[in-house]
Amino acid sequence: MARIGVFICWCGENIGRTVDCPKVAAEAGGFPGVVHAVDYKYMCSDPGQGMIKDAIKEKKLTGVVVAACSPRMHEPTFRRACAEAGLNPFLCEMANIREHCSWVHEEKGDATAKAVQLVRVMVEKVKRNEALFPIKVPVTKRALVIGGGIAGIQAALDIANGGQKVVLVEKEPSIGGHMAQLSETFPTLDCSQCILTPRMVEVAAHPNITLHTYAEVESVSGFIGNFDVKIRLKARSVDIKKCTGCGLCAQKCPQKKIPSEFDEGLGMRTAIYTPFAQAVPNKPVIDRAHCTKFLTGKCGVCQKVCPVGAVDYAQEDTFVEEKIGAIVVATGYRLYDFRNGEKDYGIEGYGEYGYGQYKDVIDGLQFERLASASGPTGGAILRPSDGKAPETVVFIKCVGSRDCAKGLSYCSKICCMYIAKHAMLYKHKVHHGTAYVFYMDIRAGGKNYDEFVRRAIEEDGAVYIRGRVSRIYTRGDKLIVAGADTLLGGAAGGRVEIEADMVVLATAMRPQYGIEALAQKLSIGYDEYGFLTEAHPKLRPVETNTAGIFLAGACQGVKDIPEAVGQASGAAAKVLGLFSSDQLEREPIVARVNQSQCVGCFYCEQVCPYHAIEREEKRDKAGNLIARVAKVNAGLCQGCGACVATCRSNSIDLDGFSEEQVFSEIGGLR
Amino acid sequence: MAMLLARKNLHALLRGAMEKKYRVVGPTRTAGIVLFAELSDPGALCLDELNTQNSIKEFFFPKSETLLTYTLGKKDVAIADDFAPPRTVLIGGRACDARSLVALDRLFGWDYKDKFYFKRREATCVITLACDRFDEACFCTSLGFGPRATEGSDILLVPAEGDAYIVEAVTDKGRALIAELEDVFTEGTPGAEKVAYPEKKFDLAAVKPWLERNFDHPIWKEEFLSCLGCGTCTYQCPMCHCFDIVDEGDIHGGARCKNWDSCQFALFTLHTSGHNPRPAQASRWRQRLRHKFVYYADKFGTEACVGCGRCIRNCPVRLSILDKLVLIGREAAAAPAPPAGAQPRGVTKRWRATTSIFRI
Amino acid sequence: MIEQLRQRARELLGEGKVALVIGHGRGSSPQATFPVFITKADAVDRLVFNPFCRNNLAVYLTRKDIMPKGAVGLVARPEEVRSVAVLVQEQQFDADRVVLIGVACAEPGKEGAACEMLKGRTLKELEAEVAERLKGRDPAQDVAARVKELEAMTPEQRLAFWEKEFSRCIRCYACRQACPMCYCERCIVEKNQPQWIPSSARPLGNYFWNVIRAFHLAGRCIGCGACARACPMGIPLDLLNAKVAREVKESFAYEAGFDHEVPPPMASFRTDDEQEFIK
Amino acid sequence: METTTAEFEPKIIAFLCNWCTYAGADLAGTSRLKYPANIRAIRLTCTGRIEPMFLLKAFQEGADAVLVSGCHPGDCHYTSGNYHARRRWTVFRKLLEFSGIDPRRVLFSWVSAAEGRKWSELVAEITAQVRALGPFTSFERIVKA
Repeated sequence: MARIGVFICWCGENIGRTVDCPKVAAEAGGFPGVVHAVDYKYMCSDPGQGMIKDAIKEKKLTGVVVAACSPRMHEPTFRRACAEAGLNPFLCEMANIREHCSWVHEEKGDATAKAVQLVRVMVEKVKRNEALFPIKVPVTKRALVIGGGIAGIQAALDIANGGQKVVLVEKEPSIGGHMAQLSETFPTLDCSQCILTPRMVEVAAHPNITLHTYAEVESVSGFIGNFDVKIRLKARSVDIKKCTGCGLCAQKCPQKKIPSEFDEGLGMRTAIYTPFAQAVPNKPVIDRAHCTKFLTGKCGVCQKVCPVGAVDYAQEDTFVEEKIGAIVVATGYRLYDFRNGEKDYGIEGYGEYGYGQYKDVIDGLQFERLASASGPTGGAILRPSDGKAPETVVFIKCVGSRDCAKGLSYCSKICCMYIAKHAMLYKHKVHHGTAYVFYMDIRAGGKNYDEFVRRAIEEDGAVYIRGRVSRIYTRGDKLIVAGADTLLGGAAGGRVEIEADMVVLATAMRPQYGIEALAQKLSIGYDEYGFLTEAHPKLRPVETNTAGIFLAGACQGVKDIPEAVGQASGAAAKVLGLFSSDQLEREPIVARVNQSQCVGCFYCEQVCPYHAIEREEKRDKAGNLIARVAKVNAGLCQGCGACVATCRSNSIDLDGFSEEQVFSEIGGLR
Repeated sequence: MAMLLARKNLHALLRGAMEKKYRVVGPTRTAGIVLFAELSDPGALCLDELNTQNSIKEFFFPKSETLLTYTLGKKDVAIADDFAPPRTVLIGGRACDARSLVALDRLFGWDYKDKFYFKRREATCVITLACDRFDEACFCTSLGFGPRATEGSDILLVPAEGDAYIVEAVTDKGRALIAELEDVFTEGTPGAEKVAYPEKKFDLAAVKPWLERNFDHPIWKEEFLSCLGCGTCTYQCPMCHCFDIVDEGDIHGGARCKNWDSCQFALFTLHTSGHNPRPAQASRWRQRLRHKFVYYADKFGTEACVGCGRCIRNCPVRLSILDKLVLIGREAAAAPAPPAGAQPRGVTKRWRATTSIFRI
Repeated sequence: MIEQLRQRARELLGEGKVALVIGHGRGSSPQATFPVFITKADAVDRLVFNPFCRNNLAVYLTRKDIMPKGAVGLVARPEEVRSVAVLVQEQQFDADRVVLIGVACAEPGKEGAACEMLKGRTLKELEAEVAERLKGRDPAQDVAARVKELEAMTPEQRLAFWEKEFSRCIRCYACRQACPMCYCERCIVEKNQPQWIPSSARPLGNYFWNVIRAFHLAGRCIGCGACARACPMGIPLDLLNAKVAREVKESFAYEAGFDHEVPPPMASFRTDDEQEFIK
Repeated sequence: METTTAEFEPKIIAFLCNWCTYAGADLAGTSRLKYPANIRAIRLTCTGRIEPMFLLKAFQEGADAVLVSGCHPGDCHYTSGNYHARRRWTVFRKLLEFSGIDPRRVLFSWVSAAEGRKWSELVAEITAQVRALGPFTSFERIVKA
């Protein structure tokens, strides 16, 4: 039989003024199963908690109801007190007679009657509570970082420097990401590679980091602390253990006319190549799609010249499997493909800007390569068509961004800053040239950002035109940029036409190709644009809704370098926090399946936001499959109960908010 | 000379009963079907259908009978179990319906005397109508009685030429009711009885021995596959009497109810362990037949079937107990019972040739 | 047509592609057909098909006591095709477990109406074919009309209507047993910890049972009407189901049983689902 | 049909999600916003946990109206529980209406943890509305039969 203790708190005057607490205690004393009911000024005070502890021991209570403030306020307090007296903390419930009663009602009779009912509800609930025990989950102290751009590098280094193991997976032959492509960075104009490459080297040398480049995550299963990750190591055709990185193979490779991805097509590379001089690891791969040996079977020069015999045409993709405790996703961004449009997303391109048609219409990353000392022009701003220094350059912002009609509705955020930087760099290198910038707004919120833009305009003389460009066409070897200057009125209607030598489009930032597939492998959410979804936009911007998976950098939303680095360090801190003990302890509010009655429709699986429903096969003695039934992975379950309400046969229940409990609570309201 | 009730006086009879504060129950049309129900006025009586959808058993053994109600106090439980059924005239049942009452009397009274059943029985006067027609589901004659049998009735009305019923007072209760409502009856020379007898369709005597000998028989694996496992047959049956006693309530109190239950439900024999000794629908059908024609007969000397045909007319998949009894009759004729002491001969050739993929 | 049907059943059984064919068998009259279970190629002549074949045979596909280990052939009207689509969608068996023998009748229930074989073989083909056949046709117009009549009443009048209808319910569960979608091992009404739905055949329990059953069919009921036909007490259960199906269609643009590969509407959502009723 | 009885005080049973509406009601309390005492809340994890049977059971226990309230779309603590709930209630309230339960007795709202004022105003509004509807005697008839 239940032996319930009820403790009515006055909360000083807060409850006592409107609720007749002695009367509530007297009524509660008459409820079936209640063996002890008292009221007291401050239940949460030491003496108040002492009363509860004493009663638990003296009256051998099997459950406790504290009628006081909101359980969101003091439930932990009273549960702890119960635990200290030897009662399982989950056998304690609170009736909220302050926030939900005394503070919101004025008439004492009504408030007291309501308080009595609220106590009755919790008495009936607690009679059906069961002792629950925190769920312990072991933690594998090894993190996986997906993506070796600046965010991934930062996260990996922070975790590794925190003393934990890291596996870093990068799909390209080298880590470094887009930051390695940049010339200088705003607002300080320090050289991007100069600040990045030491960190890349640190990654490669770090004893706690295992680096897999030219590799992709094949599959992920498991849950927080216990992921099983399979990684595909794509066939490099080069044995990186043997390879010394001497570069002879690339020098001798006869296939030299392949547009370089690193140089955004402005420079050329060979079929066996390292993406750039400072690549980490500095070991080449063979681009099988362009290699003569792979295309025709003839050639084999690189194998012949390799002094250590590292070239291996027969190499195949291999797989490694890693036990992982936490995952940081840092897959970064790409630029909006405005030439082809993004048909998969139902977005048209900007054919009117002539990209692909006119060699001298380039995008922001191409400009970076032109301005970079390691770039195809050695840092000279020369136009791609004829290699001449452009006298007039037009920069167009918001190409694809902030364009609901044929682009993306969001602001790509970094363009205002990098276009200012581009204009500045251009002026520094082509002193007599003119830089025009078409803009919608200037968004330069950031430390020293607005000052930077002002410098571009005021010191370096960039001409900012507020308006949009409607069309670009050629006249002779010039590009005619036709647009509107909305600040100009008059008969011309603000129409402007600029004769330019080169046009730079600040195209929108997009998440990397394949992000949706990766998100599905990881069971994390993504928005309509493919950006990965954080657990809470304000308070949990680094976590995902899948416990143990964190986000860093532009995969979560548009970001500049300092923001990406900051989030990466945040993710690393989350991982280190998770790894700070050998076991995870979770509140035991989880769902449970009655497998003997489950019919395996798996609606529960479909409504579970955490992929906590697993399938289990039931077999008879002869090994024949009898049924497939659902099973809750308590490590993943967050206890929302969506599965319970979806189950037609009531074959799932939620600990702490069970069917029996709710049934009786409603009954308590008669 | 005999006592007669002119057909046009039927309503007067009912009105008389109502005036004497009887609850009057009879066939009435509701939402397109004809049911036994309390009649609000004599005009609601509907004798269009050969047989009603429900049987009369629910006026003696209701689908849910409250045995007691209880209220939970702090330390004690308050119980109320007063029971006083209304005085009732039940008109319009058939000879098969009435016969079911005799069999139910034995069931509910052989050991513990079921207070609720017998109080309702005592309070009810049963006026039965002999049948002037039958349909293909009727088989009372196969069970050894007929459409003008008097068993279980207090008064039997036999339709006769001349738009009148011949009134047979069967019991004292019936005679008392006739005395109470004497105005509506007349004395006269009866016309010829208009009673229709269905033909006999199987040999009842062969059924029980065959069932006793053939607990395992391919029939069970082949003939009952379509059964959906609903309770229609058993709930419409005037004889099926299985019930479940449930406490229905919540934290304040509740009621202990005696509710109909059905051997055709998968949960009927489910053990707490999870084991179910009747795991397949076919095994539940076998139980239904054996209960009706073996166990009940052994215990009470009569079959728990009155041939009313309701289970046949209402089965959603047209599984007919009559067809199966005819089949068993044929089987029994093809493989007669062995003389005492001999080894059973087993199943007939036709069945032996069948290897079934079904398990029961 | 019946010869084609039998020929396909004969082939399936003869070639060992299925261990069992479930179809309609001849009763005492053309109107009185009933489900038959055929395991031998030489017994296919027991199969018939006519406009009176109204039992939804898909109900047997989840009956563990009669399903053989191998594949099963099913004489499938549009109702069965759609039922199978829902059952496959709900993981009750793999699509290749059931070999559908598609049939259809121009006007089910009408004497002499023409019947024909469906062309599709796979579930996907048959789903498309059935969708095409049913396009623009409401096979249950009378039901829809009665739903409208009820909708025109006040809530009080409707409550009185259903109170009267449900008062006849004897809790025989013929509705549930005849329904292919009611495949739960243990129905909610048979759960007693807690007993949400009183099991006694009384007004409250009857109301809860019938309303919750209709809700449990949301986005799943294909409108075959088996429940209403099975009900021995003539309760118009099809009205409840038709109402729910219409709401699902109007709110989520979904009709059950035309595509087994999409998620069921009650286990999925759109962020822009309607919510004008939420304050 | 609609009667306003001076003595009639409706009983409204509310099912609230822990993270938004329950917290919003807490905020109404901390802000000392007054509202009628007719509402009785049962705290659950999420609107996604709330089953149709809870509503029916509430009517069985004499509720004159029921309220389900949780997080605004997109704000669910568990990401999507309220989206599933919204579909459930879209269908169930129509079914209840069709089965004879006045939709004015079956209420839904989104109230966030910050909307203490919305909560207090909502309770005042629905209490007045249900008071005007009068006691749910027609359902009581079924419960008692």
